[in-house]
Amino acid sequence: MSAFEVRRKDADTVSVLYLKGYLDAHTAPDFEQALQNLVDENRVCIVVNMEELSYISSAGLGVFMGFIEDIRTKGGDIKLAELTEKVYRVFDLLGFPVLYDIFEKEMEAIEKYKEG
Amino acid sequence: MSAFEVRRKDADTVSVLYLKGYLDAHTAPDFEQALQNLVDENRVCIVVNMEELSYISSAGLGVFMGFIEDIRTKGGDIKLAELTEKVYRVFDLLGFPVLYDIFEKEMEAIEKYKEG
Amino acid sequence: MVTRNAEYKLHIPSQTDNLELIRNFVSGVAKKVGFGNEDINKIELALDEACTNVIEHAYRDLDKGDIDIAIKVDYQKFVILVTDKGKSFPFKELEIPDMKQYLAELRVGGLGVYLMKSLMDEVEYHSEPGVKNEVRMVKYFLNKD
Amino acid sequence: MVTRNAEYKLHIPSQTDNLELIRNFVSGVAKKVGFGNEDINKIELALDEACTNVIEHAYRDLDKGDIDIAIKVDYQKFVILVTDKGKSFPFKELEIPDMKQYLAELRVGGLGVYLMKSLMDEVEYHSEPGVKNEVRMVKYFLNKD
Ligand SMILES: Nc1ncnc2c1ncn2[C@@H]1O[C@H](COP(=O)(O)OP(=O)(O)O)[C@@H](O)[C@H]1O
Ligand SMILES: Nc1ncnc2c1ncn2[C@@H]1O[C@H](COP(=O)(O)OP(=O)(O)O)[C@@H](O)[C@H]1O
Repeated sequence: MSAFEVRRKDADTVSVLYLKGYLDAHTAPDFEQALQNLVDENRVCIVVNMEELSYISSAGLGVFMGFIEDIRTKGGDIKLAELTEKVYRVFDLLGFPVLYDIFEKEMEAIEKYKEG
Repeated sequence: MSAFEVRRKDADTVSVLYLKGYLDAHTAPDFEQALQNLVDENRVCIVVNMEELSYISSAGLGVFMGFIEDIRTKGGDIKLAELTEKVYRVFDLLGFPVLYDIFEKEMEAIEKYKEG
Repeated sequence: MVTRNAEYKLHIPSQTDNLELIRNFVSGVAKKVGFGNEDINKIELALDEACTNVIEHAYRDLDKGDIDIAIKVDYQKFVILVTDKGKSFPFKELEIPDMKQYLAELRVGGLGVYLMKSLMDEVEYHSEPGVKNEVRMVKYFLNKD
Repeated sequence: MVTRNAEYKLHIPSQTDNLELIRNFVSGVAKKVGFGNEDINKIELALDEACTNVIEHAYRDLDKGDIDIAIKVDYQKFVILVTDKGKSFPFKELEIPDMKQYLAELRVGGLGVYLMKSLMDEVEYHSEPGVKNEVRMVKYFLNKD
């Protein structure tokens, strides 16, 4: 079954995670593992590309909240890019745009890291 | 709701019906109506293009059977084109290829009318 | 990992515009328990035919009715029970068409039960007249996992 | 034509890998009764959250359990009842997070009930301890049809 997939692309110091499908309580552990791997490798400048993510529940949002403090302490960040309107609405409903940088294009998020 | 759609294109003496979506007991009356309209206009050289038909049940097959005799008596035919594998399997299971000309391409079905 | 040994049930009004929901339900469960696409399509069509018959025949003269669909999965098989509280019919006396003759005579209708029997490994009908009627269809897991 | 005044029920094992089936069920019914995409998405997410809580909290210490979902539709409203036979909890005492503070403190978890309340018009919880627990969520039809 492939209700959810995470792919990863490392570009210089930035790592991009591509989420695809449904991010719910069943699939959140896969996303968690992908973030944990990045942290373990000390790759903490992270962009999460959600262009192909069709659904997110609080279990998925919880993964972001579970890592953000540790990653920022380590000098990194989780930036979000290419959210569909449906997924953005969930982030927005909870006020997440206050806490996370959200970009229309993946490239913009990557550039942001390069700027400093 | 648009679980099923029939579009029609008249090309010379041949009429093509494009079926899209799910053809079941709920939507079969729409297909029936489209065929009835053609018969009423005496346009009996018919090609049914099923490229975008994702599902057919016996209610849909029944529509073909309900018109074929009348249409052939009137000198016309119902030819089938561009079936997906899934839909073809249902026609095949019931032996329909014995009774109906089935073509890979719509163009081939149209040509067949021109030849004969 | 595929989870078997479970029961899924759907209770739904007897209307043709619910057939899509019914198909989505059964194909979702069939996918989850590990059937491939070809089997999923067969199961989906067989259940559509069984429910269409309930809607069009068992509840024909009634304004309203409900269909109960139960899927029972164990390690060997996928069992679907379709229950209605409408009119019963003599399933065993039903004449199953010979398709060659059927097509030669340009007959119409009467393919539903034939399809169900072609698509599934077992199809049975039980009726307690005035109480409930039940279609039972089985698909075995073969060479799977 | 939109049909209202009907009941749809789904009975399903309490497992996170059934959430997709649950979402497909409710969004199919919500679409059928005429909700627009935005409302369909809200209803789908609210039910996912309610069921996730049943799976992760009510049945936490149990090997197995079932979830019963009933959708009752009338001309005014769309009511979802989620019933479990697991552990109950003091819903009324639940502290609903202030999101500003929540985000400032980088808290984790505890957003499910908040979401349910934000997405639906009414959310209630009733428990008969040892018998069953029930979450009741309502969405009204407004300016529709
Ligand atoms: N569930 C049912 N309840 C009552 N009668 C049924 C049922 N299923 C089938 N029948 C009867 O058996 C006949 C054959 O059914 P079927 O093979 O499905 O073809 P069709 O529905 O197209 O007539 C029907 O015409 C109907 O008289
Ligand atoms: N259906 C339920 N059964 C038992 N306990 C529940 C249920 N729903 C919620 N809870 C309790 O309420 C708390 C808050 O739930 P919620 O807001 O959904 O956040 P989360 O599930 O992420 O903790 C849960 O941690 C749990 O203790």
